[in-house]
Amino acid sequence: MILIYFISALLISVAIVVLRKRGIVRVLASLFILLQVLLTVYAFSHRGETDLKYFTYDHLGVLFLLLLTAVGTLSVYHGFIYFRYREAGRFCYYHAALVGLIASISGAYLANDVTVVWILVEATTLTASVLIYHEKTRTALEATWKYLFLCSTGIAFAYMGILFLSLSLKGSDLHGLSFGTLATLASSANPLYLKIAFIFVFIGYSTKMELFPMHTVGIDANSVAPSPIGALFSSALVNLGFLSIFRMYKALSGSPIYEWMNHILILSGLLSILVAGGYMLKAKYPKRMLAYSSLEMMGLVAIGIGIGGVGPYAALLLVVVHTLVKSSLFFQMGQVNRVLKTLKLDESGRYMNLNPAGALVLLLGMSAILAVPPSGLFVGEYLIFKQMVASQQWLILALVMILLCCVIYGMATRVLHLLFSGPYVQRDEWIPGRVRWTENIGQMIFLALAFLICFYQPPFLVELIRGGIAGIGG
Amino acid sequence: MLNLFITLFAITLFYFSISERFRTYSVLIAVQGILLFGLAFLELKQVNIANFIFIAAETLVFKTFIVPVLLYRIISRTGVYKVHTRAFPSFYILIFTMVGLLVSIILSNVLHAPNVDSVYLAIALFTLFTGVILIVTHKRIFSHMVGFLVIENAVFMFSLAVGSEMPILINVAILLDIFVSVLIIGVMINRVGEHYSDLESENLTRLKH
Amino acid sequence: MISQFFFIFIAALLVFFIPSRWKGAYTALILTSGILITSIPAIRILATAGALVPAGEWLFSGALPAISIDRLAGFFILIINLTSLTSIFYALGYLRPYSPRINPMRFSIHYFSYFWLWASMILLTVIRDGYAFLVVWEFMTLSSFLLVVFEGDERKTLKTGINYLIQMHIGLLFLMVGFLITGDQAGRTGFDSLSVYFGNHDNLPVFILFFIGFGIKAGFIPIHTWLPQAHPAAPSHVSGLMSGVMIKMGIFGILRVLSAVQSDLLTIGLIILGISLVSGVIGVMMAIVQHDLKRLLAYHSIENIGIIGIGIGLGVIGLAVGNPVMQVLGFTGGLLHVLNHSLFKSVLFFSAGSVYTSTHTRNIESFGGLIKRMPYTAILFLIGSLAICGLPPFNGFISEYLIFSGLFKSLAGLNLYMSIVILSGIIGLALIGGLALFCFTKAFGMVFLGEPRSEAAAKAHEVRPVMLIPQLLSVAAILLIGLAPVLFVRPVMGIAGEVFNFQVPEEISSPVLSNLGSISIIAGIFIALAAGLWVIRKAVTRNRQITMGPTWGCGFTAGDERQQYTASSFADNFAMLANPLLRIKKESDGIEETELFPRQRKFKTHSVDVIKRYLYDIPSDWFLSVLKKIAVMQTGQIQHYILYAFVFMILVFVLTFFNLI
Amino acid sequence: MIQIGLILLAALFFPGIILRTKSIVSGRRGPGILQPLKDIGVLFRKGSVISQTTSWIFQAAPVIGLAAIMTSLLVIPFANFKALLPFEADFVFFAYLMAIGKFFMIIGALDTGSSFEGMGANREALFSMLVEPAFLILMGTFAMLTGYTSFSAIFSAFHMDGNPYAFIYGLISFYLLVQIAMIENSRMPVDDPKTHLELTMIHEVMILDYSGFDKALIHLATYVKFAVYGSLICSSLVPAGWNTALQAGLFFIIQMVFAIIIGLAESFRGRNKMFRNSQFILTLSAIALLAFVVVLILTQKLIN
Repeated sequence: MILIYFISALLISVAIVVLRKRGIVRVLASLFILLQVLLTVYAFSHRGETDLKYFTYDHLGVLFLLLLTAVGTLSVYHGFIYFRYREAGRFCYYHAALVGLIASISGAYLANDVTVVWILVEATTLTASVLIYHEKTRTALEATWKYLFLCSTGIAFAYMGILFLSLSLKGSDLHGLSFGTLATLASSANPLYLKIAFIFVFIGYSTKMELFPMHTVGIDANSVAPSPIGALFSSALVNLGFLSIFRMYKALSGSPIYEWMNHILILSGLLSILVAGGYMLKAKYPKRMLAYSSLEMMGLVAIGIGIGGVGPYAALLLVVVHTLVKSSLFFQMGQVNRVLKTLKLDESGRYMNLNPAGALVLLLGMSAILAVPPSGLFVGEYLIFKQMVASQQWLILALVMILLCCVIYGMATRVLHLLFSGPYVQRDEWIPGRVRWTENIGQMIFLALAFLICFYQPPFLVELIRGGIAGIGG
Repeated sequence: MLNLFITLFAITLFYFSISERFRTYSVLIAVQGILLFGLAFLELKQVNIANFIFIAAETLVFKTFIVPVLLYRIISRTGVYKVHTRAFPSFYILIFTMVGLLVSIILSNVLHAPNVDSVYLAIALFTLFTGVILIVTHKRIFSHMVGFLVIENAVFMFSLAVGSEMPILINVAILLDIFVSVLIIGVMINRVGEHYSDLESENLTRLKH
Repeated sequence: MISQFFFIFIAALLVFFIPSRWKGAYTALILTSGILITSIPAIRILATAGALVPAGEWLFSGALPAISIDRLAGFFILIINLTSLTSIFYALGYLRPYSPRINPMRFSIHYFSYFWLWASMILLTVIRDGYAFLVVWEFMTLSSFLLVVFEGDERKTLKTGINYLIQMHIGLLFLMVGFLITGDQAGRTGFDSLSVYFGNHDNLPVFILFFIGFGIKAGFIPIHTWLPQAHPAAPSHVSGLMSGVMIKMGIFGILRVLSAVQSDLLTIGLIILGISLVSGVIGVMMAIVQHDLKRLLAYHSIENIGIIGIGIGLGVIGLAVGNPVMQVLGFTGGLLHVLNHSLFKSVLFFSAGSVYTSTHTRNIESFGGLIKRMPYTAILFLIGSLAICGLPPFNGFISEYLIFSGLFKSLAGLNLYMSIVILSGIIGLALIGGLALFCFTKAFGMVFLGEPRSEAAAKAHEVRPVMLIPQLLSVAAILLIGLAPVLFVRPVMGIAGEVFNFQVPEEISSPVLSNLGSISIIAGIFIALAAGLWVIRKAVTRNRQITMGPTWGCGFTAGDERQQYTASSFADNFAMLANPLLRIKKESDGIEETELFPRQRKFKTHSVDVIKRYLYDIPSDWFLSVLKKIAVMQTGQIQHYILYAFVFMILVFVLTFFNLI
Repeated sequence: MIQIGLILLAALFFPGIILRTKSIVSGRRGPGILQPLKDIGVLFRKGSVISQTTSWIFQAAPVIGLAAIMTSLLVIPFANFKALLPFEADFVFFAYLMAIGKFFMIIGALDTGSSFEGMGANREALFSMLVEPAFLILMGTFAMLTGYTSFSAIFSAFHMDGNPYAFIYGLISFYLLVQIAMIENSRMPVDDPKTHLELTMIHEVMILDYSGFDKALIHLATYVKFAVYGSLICSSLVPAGWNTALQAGLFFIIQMVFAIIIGLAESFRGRNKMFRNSQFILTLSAIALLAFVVVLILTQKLIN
């Protein structure tokens, strides 16, 4: 199936570039979504099976594939709307790259081999760059350049990590670096090398996960790319970074460096939240603000994993809900842009009057992303705090709580001003754009799901997450 | 022989830190390509022939020829020749590089393991450090790019250390090299060059808050 | 109860699709039915002497959290329902002028939040599971936050709302930690595991966590700072509901936790009593110097929370020293004051809202003479004022009397230290009473009496009956409690006994009830006397010559409304005394010697909430500015970004090398 | 019932005695003892001038003020006659009844919109706020000493003989009650009813606009209030066990002495400066606290 998927995705992508007609591109993109759904269904129903030697439909992969498919579908839909208001010049490149991006992310989710993951992650960098550059402005160019450069450097770092990994395993009979073999061999490997390998991989993939220390370019990319793409970046791509690190973490967790990795994750998570809190208080663009909130959330996820106990479960739950909420917020930002004709916070205001349905999404989304109940993120936060209390990590608990409050303050201030009060800076005459309320339905569904998780976690979700975290710590 | 190549490689790295002109950079990249070929030739004796040709093509054709030529094109196209705006004077860069060397030697000693060649490890780490130092201490994006290429070389060199058992790792590293270098250099030539004639990375600092 | 609740919730969602004109009425309808549904079990539980009634099941994250109505819950449900009912009907009138300005979506959000505020408060009273409690607790915060920012077009309102949200979130975090610490081995948390935990751990630290968490909501000083800001910013029906009921959920929580506490009772009681005294006295002192009518009322909420706290603190000390008189009278007084405050404070906020509706200002200095223009509102406000001052024959007196008598009666039997504590309680309560009187003579006098001080006040007119009638309901309750306290005190005593697990001895309860009987009689006599005198006065003066004339100006005949005493001048002599605590700033420019004909001048006074300034504003500003400095990291320069990664790596190596991680 | 009659009877003569004392001290013959009553009679018959600014509050205030005072008689005991309706902590009720009268007098004054009356109202509000703790601390000490919490029970159990500390306590409480009565009735040294400058008045300036029937009610209320406090003082001085007739005699003597003291004080003392008043009233609370300490000693809580 995965082979058919890759080939078809490639064909569709090429066809889009070749055929160029708007209508045909739409049909092809929709076709791709259908393909994506098929893959997801297939993967879900063939859980545990290995395909093409390097791909396994394991719990984690299926879980993230589900999310990707959901976000991707909506992203394509919003892409159509995005282009309705723009000249169609780059319509085909956009969609070709989008198809490529989604396909490579899907592949990376399912890959069971360190190197294959690595290759596909690099592929996402390349396709993503095209999408970031889409608007062809100077800032877009700047973001693209930085993204490309830093991600490539990061990927080189990650590769160093992989090489260290293989160095540490050198001598044992080893063919390929699948996560499974890693897990079995890690306990006997040289811990020092494992540590170096992990830190390199961690830093390398932190570009994708938007986690400290390489969070910087992801934020630029998120804020510059078109909103539907921003949504995909901040959810699916961030998840990819997370998954890559998490798979490595899980594979190495049987080894003596387990505790050490936990500490690294907590350290990085704390720094992430700290940085995010600082930025949140200064953010001038709503999209950047959302990107910082991803940084904060990923920091929390890292802490969750590092704290152990129920932490990993909570972290995965956070990732799942974050995907839903953050993507819908990014989609909404597209509407904000269209209605207010600006993306500066101090020029925007009174969104509630101009686009009530969208404003509702923004309001609900904000309360969801800030992890105040009844957001599904609250469950995750609650469990993480619970674990901190259980393991008596008072200092971390206090720090995280204080910083989260700052984040809430920064974000709530901005979003609420956008929603209710008038702009700080007066602009020249402008006519507010119009948005059909039906565009919000997808976002509403996402948010409803995110809220639902606070009260009720569907059994299949619980099963996928539990399956995903099974085996941590050996 | 191996040690000679490695020493030469280290010297090119020092040269990076003191050179004043971009053209020197591209020449150094080419030299490193040749040295890497030499290393690969000496190191990978038991690899099958197809793989070896692949490696040879990557090092000799791509690294020593295509990349420096592309760099030259950029230099001539943008008309920027000197490395003069740096965040630090080259004196300090040299000091950093020396510290990098010492640290890598110490590290390789710390990391000493029976199945790993310490010299190899040391020089690979040193290359990595130099690449990072090149990026961190320079403001012009051309230098950043060169720094990145140096990091790539570090990765490649490293992959040689394990490659004899897992050739796929080397091949993947080569793929990274080719795709990313070409892409980055391509973006540099076609897009960034169009917009920013002087290639100052200071121009690329708008995305802040 | 729970299944009907779900239907109501679904029905409430429909408010988004109702035509704009009918949204309010629709919500009122839904809410009324909800109130009926929830009141029935509440009344039943209060009527029967039974303990816990399992009230059905609740869908919640797989496991079903314990839900039960006990009498405390029943009591609070009734309080919530009464004020919610009056408030929603008042809102129908209050919100009407807004409808052209504010779009339907905001109305929908408002009404939906209103519904949720009510629903979450009801749920809070019956939930025993910790996680569910926290979720619903934050529901309450969010919905009330949305209600507060109804007029979010004004930046100030919005800022206030956000401030409220953050502080409440901090409170939530405290509660969360509290619940998490007390969770049992199986990970279950909640009020049931609380008593288990308290059985074999130190009680004080966890209690303090809970006290801070709940106390922020309740508005105890020094964690009160959201309250005086949020109440004025909110629409009046919301202020009434928030001040009347929502902040009591904090008290509710404290009571729930207290009922589980098993040791350290004396310390806890002293803490509660001390903080309550400070809250009461400082709250009312701050109230006196306010210029904003609703902010004045908001500070009075702090004062009244203080009074409630004094009652509870007295009760807890009673538990600690084993003095049943203190237990019974303290808890009963505190609990009854919860009810009383919800009644008179909602009336006061509603009347203040009526005044705002017809004058569009909340500045006390610009009112005056409204009693002639808004006679019914004036009477309602007067009754509210008398009640809040604790004057007989109104309800405020009953609860204050209970607390007072608890203090006085326990004074004889206690040791030295306890006597001093109780005496300070007496002094505090006496001061609070006097200060409240000062404050409300000012408020009522300046708003409703004299001549109008501004154009707006001169043009004021009475509000529509839909805004007055709901208040009548509360006033009726106020009078009923004031005149027939026995009816209410007896059940409340039972509730207190149930919560804190003591039997109310006959020899304590019967004198209290007979005292209250005497009070009703005397109050009746008082009213009869006053009425009689009034009739006599009417009869006598009917034949006398009554001349109307201008107010005596001591010979000065050209007086006008600007020469009236203002609220600031009324408060001035007090402000002088309290200046070290209140930091009142006066701004004016003096008259120069050569200035023969002084030009027009402005005179401004404003007070600073010292606690807020030094305890919150300055440290948090400092902290935020430090945090902002971190944001410099995003320099936009690639070399720095790589550097971060490099530095992080080095940091990790160093830490690893020294075995720090 | 008997005590109400006695108090009302005392109230009739009280103002006259004060007036007479002051006249005699200042070397005049002065009016008859019943002159204030006659004045009230005159006022009752007169018509009145009412400010246009005022509302019903203005007219209701004197009525409620008087009603409050009269109601308070129900809890005042005399000798071993209990009060008509005694109950526990009835002094709290008493204090709040006084307060409701004050509340209405204050807003009645504000109702006129006059700056002078506003000033008086403001002072009245501040001083009565400050005096409240003193009164309640004092009652607290009584409660602590006797173990009872109603006027009737306290005064029937209280006697100041025996222990020297009890005597001290009796003196302090006597002093406090006198001072509180002075303040509550707007007399020296806090207020001077005979002053002629509105700026320096408290009570008088509040009722500036009242005339005719209403003013009569206000005066009446003042007189009764005096007598009420007088009887409290009397109860605190005279042990309840004594002969009733003797008690009645003492009652009148004490009331008369009280009135004469007031008269003398007003003749020989100047009024406090206005801003000193709050300090002066606070001093009463301090003294009350002293009484508390004495009671702590008496009840053997402090020593041993």
